[in-house]
Amino acid sequence: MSDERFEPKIIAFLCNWCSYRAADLAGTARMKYQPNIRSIRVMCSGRVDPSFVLKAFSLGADGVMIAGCHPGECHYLEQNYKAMRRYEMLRHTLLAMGMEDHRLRLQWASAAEGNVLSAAINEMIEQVRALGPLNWPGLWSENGGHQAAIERLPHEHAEALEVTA
Amino acid sequence: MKYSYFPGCSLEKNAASYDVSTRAVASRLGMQFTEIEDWNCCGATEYVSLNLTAAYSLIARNLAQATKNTGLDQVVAPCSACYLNLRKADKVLGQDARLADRVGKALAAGGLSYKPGSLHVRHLLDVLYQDIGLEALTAAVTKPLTGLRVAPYYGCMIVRPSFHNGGEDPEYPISLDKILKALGAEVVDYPMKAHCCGGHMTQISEDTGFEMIRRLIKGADDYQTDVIATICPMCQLNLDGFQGAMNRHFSTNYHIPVLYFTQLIGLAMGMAPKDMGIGDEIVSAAKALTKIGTAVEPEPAGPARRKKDDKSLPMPSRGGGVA
Amino acid sequence: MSEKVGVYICHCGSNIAGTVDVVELAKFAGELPGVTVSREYKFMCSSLGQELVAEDIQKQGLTRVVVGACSPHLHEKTFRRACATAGLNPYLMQMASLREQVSWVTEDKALALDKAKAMISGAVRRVQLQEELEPTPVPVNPNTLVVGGGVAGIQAALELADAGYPVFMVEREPSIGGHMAQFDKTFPTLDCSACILTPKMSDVGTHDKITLLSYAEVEEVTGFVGNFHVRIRKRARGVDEKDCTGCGICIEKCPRKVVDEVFEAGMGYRKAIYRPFPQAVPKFPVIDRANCTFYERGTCKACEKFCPTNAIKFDQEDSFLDLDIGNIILATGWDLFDARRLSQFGYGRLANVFTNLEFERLCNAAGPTDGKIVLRDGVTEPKSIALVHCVGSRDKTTNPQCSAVCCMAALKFGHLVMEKTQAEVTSFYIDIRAPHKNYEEFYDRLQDEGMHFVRGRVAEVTDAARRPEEEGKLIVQVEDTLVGKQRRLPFDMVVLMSGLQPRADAKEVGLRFGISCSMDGWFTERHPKLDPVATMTDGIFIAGVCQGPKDIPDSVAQGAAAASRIQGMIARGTVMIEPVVATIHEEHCSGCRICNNLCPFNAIEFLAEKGVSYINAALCKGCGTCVAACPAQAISGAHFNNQQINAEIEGLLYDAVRGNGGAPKPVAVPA
Amino acid sequence: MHRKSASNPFLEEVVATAPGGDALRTCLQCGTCGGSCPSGPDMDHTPRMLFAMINGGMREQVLRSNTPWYCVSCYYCTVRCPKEIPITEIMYALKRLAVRDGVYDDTTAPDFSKTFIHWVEEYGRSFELGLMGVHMIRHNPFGAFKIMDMGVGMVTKGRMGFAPTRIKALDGLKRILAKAKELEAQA
Repeated sequence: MSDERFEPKIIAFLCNWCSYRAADLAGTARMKYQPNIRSIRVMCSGRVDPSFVLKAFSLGADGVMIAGCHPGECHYLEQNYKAMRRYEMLRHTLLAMGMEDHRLRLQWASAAEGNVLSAAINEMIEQVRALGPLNWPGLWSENGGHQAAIERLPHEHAEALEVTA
Repeated sequence: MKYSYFPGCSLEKNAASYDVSTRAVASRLGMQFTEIEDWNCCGATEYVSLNLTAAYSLIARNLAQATKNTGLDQVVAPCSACYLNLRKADKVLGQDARLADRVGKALAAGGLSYKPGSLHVRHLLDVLYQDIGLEALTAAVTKPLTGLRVAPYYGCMIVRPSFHNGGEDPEYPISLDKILKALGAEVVDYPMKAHCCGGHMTQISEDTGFEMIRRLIKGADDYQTDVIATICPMCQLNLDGFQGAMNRHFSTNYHIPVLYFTQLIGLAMGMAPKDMGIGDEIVSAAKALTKIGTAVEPEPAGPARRKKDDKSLPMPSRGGGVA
Repeated sequence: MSEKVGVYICHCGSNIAGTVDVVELAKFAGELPGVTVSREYKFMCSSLGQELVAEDIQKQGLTRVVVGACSPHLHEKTFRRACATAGLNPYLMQMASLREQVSWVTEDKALALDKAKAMISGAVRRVQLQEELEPTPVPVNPNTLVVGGGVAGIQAALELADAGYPVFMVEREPSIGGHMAQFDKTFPTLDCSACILTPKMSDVGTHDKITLLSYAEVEEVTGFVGNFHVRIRKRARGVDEKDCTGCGICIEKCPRKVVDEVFEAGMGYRKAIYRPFPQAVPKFPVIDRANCTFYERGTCKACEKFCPTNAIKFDQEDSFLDLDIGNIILATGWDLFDARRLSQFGYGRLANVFTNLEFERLCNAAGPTDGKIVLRDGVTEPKSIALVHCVGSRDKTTNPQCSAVCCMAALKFGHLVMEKTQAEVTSFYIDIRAPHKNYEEFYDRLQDEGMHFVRGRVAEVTDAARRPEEEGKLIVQVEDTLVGKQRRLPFDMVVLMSGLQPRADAKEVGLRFGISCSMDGWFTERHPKLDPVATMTDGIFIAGVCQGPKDIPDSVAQGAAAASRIQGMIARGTVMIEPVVATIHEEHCSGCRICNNLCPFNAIEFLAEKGVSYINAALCKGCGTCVAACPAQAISGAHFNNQQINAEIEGLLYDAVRGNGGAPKPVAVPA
Repeated sequence: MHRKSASNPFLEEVVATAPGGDALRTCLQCGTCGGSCPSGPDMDHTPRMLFAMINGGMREQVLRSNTPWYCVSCYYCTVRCPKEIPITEIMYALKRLAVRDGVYDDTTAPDFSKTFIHWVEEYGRSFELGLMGVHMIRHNPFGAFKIMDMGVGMVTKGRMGFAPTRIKALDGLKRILAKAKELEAQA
């Protein structure tokens, strides 16, 4: 890898039962993926508090991935659906606040899908690398200022509520 | 239904009967073909044996030309080799970035461009089977091919490698079988249906080429076939054109006419044999076609009841797929 | 808060050290705030490695421990134990998965080191905020549920029952016995499959500690290790097991013959009321409603008329059984690869192409031909038989894995053919795999007995003759790879050695029991080498082919192993439950009740009198969804609370540039 | 993730020349290809054997083998290969290498391809009569008698043209092919 290239830092929240095990499997199977991802184990994607995501961004993360079990396969029956709803709300809020798409990603990966997870990680890293470092205040003004953003919020949330399972 | 039409070199001359019967049948079934403007040869299997970039550029030029038929993203090719080349190029250029880059530059030199994936290349058989469908075909039949024993012959390039849109079994396809059944023909369960006609082998090595033709003709003859139905001009040329030479080579005396499936569809729709280009075949189909109309006793309905002393073991259920 | 953190970087031989500069990493860790000891060691999980930790805790008074090694799923328990032995609360230890998440998946060494540093710094920040926790001991119910009555399940059930523990065995089919009951002989000893299996089957049927529930399925599983609640659906047999004596008159009198797709592998016929085979356990027949004249037309009732004990119950309905279970063994077995998928072999089209399972029934003295090897016409004895290996095995287009048993089964078939017929038998193989005790010797024996071997995967089986000698035969076309020439050999009969593949419903079943399947669909064991019968879910064990292709001895061994694991747990009497649960701090709870409906386990109730919500720790599974949802942050999730996770985020991003477009600012270290 | 073979540059050459050729590394020598090949009996090496030879770095013998030239592109090997090796594509690749380096003994097949393409490059369309005529005269003058009746039939039935059709934008096509060849040479 060239030193010139921008190396983004991405925080990944992996649920203990599916996606963290997918990461284990990717390891055991020696599936190579780019090292720009730094993971945090949580018991369930439903544990991911939106404030964690904001915290990560505020500390300089260029992207955040939330990974959990496939819908209907949650170890806690249905908690990943809650994660999905929070993700939609959060994503739309962040978009409204000027952040580019692709910086926040929700990824399903079963314990057997090491390949899926590693592929998703590589894809996201490339997307974020293309976006460059997160420059939030800059984006804030570039993307129409907070007034417009706040006006967009209600219908963005309306959209967000129509969650596709 | 509207399609871009890629006839291919063979259909200009050698397989003109395939072209006329295709156009006639298509218009009768309400399909509109717009021929690709100033199309060129697809290179068959020859160009890719010599120069990869040139081969794919040659094919890609046709795809680029096809995009000029605005609004038509479906391309139909009656020739299996043309179909596979066009389809494969579209796929490979989508996957192999380096090759796609070279081909893109080459096309640019001719003031053309093509974005992989923007066209959907399909073989005529697949279009008739899926878009028109058996119901519409059955409905269009006015002169069923009752009593005519037809061997459906698919050859290689539409079932293999498995690009076929219908997701057909690359070893044991069934769409043509079903179409011929719909025409009222007695369909031969032809074991060689997807084996190879030898392509250009007659020109490379007669022993090899003629042997491959012999296998197919013998296979059909073993099943008392009246007519072999083909979907590819190369197959037709080999099985029909070289049948005599093959007979001499092995001192056999086979005489099995080889027609394009579109010709049989046309006949079943009551079109005149000459309008279907019947008579262009080297091994005349005249005698076989006299059978059409002669009735045969219907097959017994359902499996025969098991007799007391019958020791035979049940056949495995055929499962899905196979007709 | 000033903690003394000890950091331990494992080389894992070269697994980690080969990619990550462990010395540099340990040096980095040593400089992190709060760290007093930082070491790297070849194998942290070794007893010496563990002692290293214990020693530092005692001598250096460590209050927190971070181990950078493999995935916590592998060794978290190990290092928690190490801490505990030294008197440190095990929950004050944190692992960083340097192997699975760094060294094994990263190519660039420099970047690997960066990532490792971040993960260690995350763990160091986090661990300082971790709290002492006490796992709660819960009793282990001595009842064990065994799912699947094949040889693996039977072995497990008998081991446990003989040890004096109650066992419930659930079998989907009307009888236990599994695939082994269908076989004629077993390799390499050639002893009769039924002769060695049926005694074990009847033991299961008569054992006072075993409750056999055949023609039944597990509908629902709730609870946790030691305390599962299982709901079982007993499908309606149409026969009352209390009254039925198993005399079999009903079967005799039933006028309806049906092809037996299951036990006879579609080769034979059975009645609409049937028992799969004479030695079936239990002995009670079942009515196959789909094919019974009474259910079709409302008449017949022959079975009922002739039943001496009025055991026939047409109106019987599915019944449900709720059980309290301590541990569960899944021994659900395998499906045979459907040879129709490889149509070049002509199965289903060419009458005399058989599958290995069909051939087992042909050879079996109790089979449809009384053990006579004949063609599909039922009378003609074949003069030549081809055995086609690797049908649906070692094939990326179907199943990539080697099915492990086909080579030996083919050798067995070769012997049976030569024993029972005059036929010549030829095996078409890629490699003969005979790796176990007396297997290679068996191969040698068959070569000596006169079985033919052609090295080459069969390309196609056809009836299209090219030459006169091929007319009327099945032609096997193959490259004889040892000669390097294409050959076409005519045969009367072709047997396809179809591979083993996961049960079609393995994924759903896994889901029901909370365990996962590998990418190719076999159940995933806790550790491929060292823990092949346990799963990631405590209290759920796997045995037999459902874990991966294996032969009878291996399946039996696994069944026994799973049983002994469970005996240990029952003997101990209690298991420790992770204290990872959520608790509500009443003083902060506004009683908004948002959390109430979030919990799928109904662990959260609203205390009307106090006007606050309350979490029942026994029911809480610790997912933390309510924690994230509480607007007042009144709920905290033990071991995963906000402070800990936030600290981990800070640690992971210790080297990040704040996204303010301005100059890099170091993240403030929590005092 | 595979390491390029330093000891066997020929393997790397083949893999690089054939789209999807990397799968060749996983060949298990089962012979499904050699067994499936309709012209297999007339090849001097079965495809499997050829792959073993590639694995052995036997460049000269492999490129001189008639095997790729006897491939009829029926793709049976490709769809049946248990390791999903694009065998037909590899045969094309071997032909290209042989032609590029002028290493081939069997001159009939390469010549056929060249003659075929000659018309395509000059007219934009292929030309059976010209093709078969020229090829027959070059390689099998007496063969012409064997298929006389066919030839006559083809002509009388108007199935064979006497001149190929020339496409309108011929110079455009020529520019495309010229550029393509230039790029292929650099690749």
